[in-house]
Amino acid sequence: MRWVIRHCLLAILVFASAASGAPSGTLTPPPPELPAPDQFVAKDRPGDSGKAILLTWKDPPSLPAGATFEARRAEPPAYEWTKVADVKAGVQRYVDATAKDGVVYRYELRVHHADLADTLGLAGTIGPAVVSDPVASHDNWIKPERMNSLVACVLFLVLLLGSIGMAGRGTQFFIRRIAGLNAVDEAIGRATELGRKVLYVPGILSPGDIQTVASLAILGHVARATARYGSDLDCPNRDPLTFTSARETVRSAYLAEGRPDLFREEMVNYITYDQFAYVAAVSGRMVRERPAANFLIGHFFAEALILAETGQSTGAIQIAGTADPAQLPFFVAACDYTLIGEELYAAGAYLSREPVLLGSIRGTDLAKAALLLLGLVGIVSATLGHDWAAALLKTQ
Amino acid sequence: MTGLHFDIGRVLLLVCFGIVPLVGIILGFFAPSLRRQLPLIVAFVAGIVPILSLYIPKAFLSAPGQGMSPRLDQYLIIVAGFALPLGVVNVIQLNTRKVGRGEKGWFFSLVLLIGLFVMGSFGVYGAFSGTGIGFLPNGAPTPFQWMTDWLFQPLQSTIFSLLAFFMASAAFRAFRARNVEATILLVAGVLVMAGRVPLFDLLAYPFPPLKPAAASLTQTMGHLTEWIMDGPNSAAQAGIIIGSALGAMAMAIRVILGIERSYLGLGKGD
Amino acid sequence: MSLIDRLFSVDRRWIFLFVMLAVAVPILFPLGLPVTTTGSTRAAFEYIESLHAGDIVWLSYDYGPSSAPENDPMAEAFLRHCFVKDVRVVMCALYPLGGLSLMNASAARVAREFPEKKYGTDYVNLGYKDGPEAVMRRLGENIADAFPTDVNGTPIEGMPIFQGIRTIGQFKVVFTVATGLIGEYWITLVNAQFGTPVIIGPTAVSAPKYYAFLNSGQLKGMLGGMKGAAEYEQLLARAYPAMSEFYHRTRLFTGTKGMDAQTGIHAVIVGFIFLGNVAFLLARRREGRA
Amino acid sequence: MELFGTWIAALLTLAVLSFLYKDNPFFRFAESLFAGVSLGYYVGITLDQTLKPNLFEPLRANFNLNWDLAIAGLLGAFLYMRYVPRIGWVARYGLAIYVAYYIGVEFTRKINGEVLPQMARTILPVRGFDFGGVGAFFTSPAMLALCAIVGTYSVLVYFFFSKEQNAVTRPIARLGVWFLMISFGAAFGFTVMGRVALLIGRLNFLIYNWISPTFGG
Repeated sequence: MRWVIRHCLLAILVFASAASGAPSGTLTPPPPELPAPDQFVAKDRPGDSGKAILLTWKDPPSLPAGATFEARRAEPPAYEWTKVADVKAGVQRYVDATAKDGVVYRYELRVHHADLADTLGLAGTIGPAVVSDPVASHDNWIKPERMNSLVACVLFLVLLLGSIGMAGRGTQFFIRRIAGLNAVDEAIGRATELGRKVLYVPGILSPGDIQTVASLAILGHVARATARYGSDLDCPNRDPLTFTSARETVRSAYLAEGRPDLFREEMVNYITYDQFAYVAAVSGRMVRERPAANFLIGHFFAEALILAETGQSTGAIQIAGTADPAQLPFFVAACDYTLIGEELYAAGAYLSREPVLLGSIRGTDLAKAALLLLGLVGIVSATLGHDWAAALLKTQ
Repeated sequence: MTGLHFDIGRVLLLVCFGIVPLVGIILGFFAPSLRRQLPLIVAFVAGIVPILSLYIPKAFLSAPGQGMSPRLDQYLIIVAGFALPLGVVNVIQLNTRKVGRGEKGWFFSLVLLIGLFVMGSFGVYGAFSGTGIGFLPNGAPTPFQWMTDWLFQPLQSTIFSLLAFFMASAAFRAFRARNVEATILLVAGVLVMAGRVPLFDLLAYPFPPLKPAAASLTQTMGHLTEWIMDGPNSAAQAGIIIGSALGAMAMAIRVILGIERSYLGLGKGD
Repeated sequence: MSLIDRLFSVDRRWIFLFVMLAVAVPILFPLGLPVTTTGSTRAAFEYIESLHAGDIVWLSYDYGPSSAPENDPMAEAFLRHCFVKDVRVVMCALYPLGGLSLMNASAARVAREFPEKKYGTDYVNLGYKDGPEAVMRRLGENIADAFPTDVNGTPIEGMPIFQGIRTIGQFKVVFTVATGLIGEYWITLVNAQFGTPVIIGPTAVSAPKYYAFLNSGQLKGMLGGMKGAAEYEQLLARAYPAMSEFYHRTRLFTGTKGMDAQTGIHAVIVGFIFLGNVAFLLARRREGRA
Repeated sequence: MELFGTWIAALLTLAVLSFLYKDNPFFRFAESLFAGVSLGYYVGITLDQTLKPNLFEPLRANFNLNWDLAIAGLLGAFLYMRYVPRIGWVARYGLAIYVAYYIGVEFTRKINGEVLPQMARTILPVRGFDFGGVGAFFTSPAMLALCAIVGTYSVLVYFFFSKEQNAVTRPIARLGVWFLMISFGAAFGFTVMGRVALLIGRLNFLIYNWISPTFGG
């Protein structure tokens, strides 16, 4: 409101002084002129889901210290300007995230200085306003800053699906030996000989975690082996969804081996949702029931070492696997075999030798090779002073 | 605004994850093969939503609160909340059977059931009575909170603290110079352990003249530890992260495409 | 049974006994051993030092009771640092199990030391929200969408501290005191997508994994475990005399206090590893002779 | 109440620690009680902290805006069909959507938050060796860059599965294993600290909250 009064007064004064031709000496000297912002543009913020207008400008060279920029907005045709923001000098951009999609706005930007008294003694001085073209916000189809990630994603899919396709058409792919996995049959065989059971812990997360899905695939193979050998299986769970998934996995494994008679629902059981109560119960079971083989495969946290050490003290063969770098050291220290990182994901393919899965392993390897190549080229180039590769991989 | 909000995102969600499954279930009674195929198709849609949303900021996909991806986020928190009773039912089944038949260890099953029943009742009561499960307006704990503070949390922390002992026993066994790899493990482990704490200051504690030397040795070990953590350790971690992430991405695509389906109890031929 | 065999087959309960003693004795009779500071903690400290009065930061309690002895001292040292520097703090809890009561207790403890700090102006406690990833995504658009009210149910719109603040992108830094995955989400979601710098205070176990993020510039600094907390306390005490006095006289549990016991237990473990290897090498030599 | 609570907490703490000596009825009692209480705890937490604020409250407060949350309720209810004979397959819908969506989210996080940025950080100029002493040499920018590059890439070479290792890749993969071993050893040593912290917390409780006030001293 104040600025309206001030501008009206200013206009009247200017008009009056011009009309009367009064000598300028009768007025107090005008305050130093505030400059107008340069290159002021208002446009839809690119790469967003709408409801935001991006204002950009350049600070004019003659900007006095302490000046700020005042951005205002109006919906044409009615020019009711409302203040949107005060922006410090040097920022040169502002995102108005209060816009409504599809509504046309105009923005104006002007320099504002609170300390320079103006001619009428009203606080604050305001420079000339620059008004933007009409602009409306909308949602966008692309996010320019994620193009690199999108290209990487597409390349990955091409390599992966291409390899899977080749495998589907009969190309045979190789997979190298993975130490821990060769021990699976041996461990289950030993359990059968000793007449003790096999314990399978599928991590403590839900099947929404990818390591759990990988673990369930391995559980399928372990369950088929226990069905073949006729040894007992025990799979205690922390996550209720993993619990239902695991039960179906084991059930279908026993079916696939033609031994549904050996399957009992209690093989896959639920304990509790608490990580440590779970680990206490499983440790208790290890000590009391002395399973001959322990599989600890999936996503683990602190419980990893408690389980692995307790299992070790009971003399069981232990095969562990996780992709979480934080828990790997403990499995490596306390278990007989450990699937490290990516080995966990390759395990399903290794155990089943299914062509399609082997094809996917091949595709992943190709992606890895491509990354290594890009990396090496990038390093040489960076050493020579061209730093494009790291920038290319920068994500937002 | 009155009336139901029908933006594109929600309508698509309703169709894909409400109507299609319902129709699929009805058809599934007549065509058993649909019982297997349709969930995989619906899963495919659910799986590509977040991926598309990463790259396509269109409002119907990605806008907070209304886009398909943020909305599905919201849904699945609820679905996960529905899952817990699946486990609770199993626990009650197993343990009542043990108690009922007087099997070995039935007493402990009884303890478990009492704990579950008491704590669970306080929780259900708190959630629905309006008193909540935390503190009463006068600052006193609800029974739920009291049991949390004096039963649940001490037990949790104590089980967790067992790790201190197991770290020691695992280190004693694993850190032996059996072969090159084990020796590297041993040396790196011992160097870092020595560099993390003022170990030499402790050793020099009874010998005051050695204290300055010990302090400088601690300093050096600290730097060495930092270098190991920052240099080789960090490099290897990056290798594990990149490798695992690629493996996980391939696995994710296999799940989304329905190639990997053992989590549903579906075998290869299904 | 020879000495070597006895060393090999040492009952692990002996190790447990020594571990117990190594922790209990220093708690009863503290030694006061010195602590050296590491680069990642200094980087975190200096980043906060470089902030100005009135800047705003985000403090997220992303841990549960089980890691509280490690994480509490970090969150509190950070909070004290912000308060002595007149930096404004917005707190939230994203850890589901008991994260909220930990935050309330911790915030109350530190606020009691700074009676001049005004709630709603200098700091605010937003309480707990479920689903960390969804929350973080919303923080990038509008904080009020994720946290419409503070922990007491007061709407956050209109609070002085949120004047002109709309998204997480406007914060100078996010300090996540974390166990488990939530800390990583701050890096891969909030830092990667909205650009807010992140400092992390992980438990010692997850600290190694974050070095990779530290090197790639996705993290501004890190307080690794209780040692990190003790280092931060020491840096704080060195820079601010009032803090130095506080850390000397407080009866609260601090990172600094824990370090004596830590040293003892490290000595026990290194000692046992040494014995194990001596036995191993002697046994091998014996086999070689035989 | 507080004194009573302290006693219970202290006795349970001792019961759990007794497991270190050997399995015994006290531990088993604590373990069973813990399993039951913790499950009850999550029943309360899930109702009060998950379903109430995410489902019941939004539906009640603003049905017009949140009507679609009923779909989530439906998917959740499907899960229970597992217990109904003959239509157990209905549960697949809930599970399949849940799993596939989160797996999709993981995919985005892996590519955008892990693969690309972690790769980017290995692309470093190998410049600036410092030969002024051992410490200076190993901490010079060029050495750190080399270490990051060699470590990361050799570990990645170890993770090649679809080719038998040959004369070139075998030594590189072996180097990768060495880097892994350094990392595991270092991370193990680094972690001891955090675990001890928890034990310190427990002993602090026993000594200062229980023994000292109860028995004096």
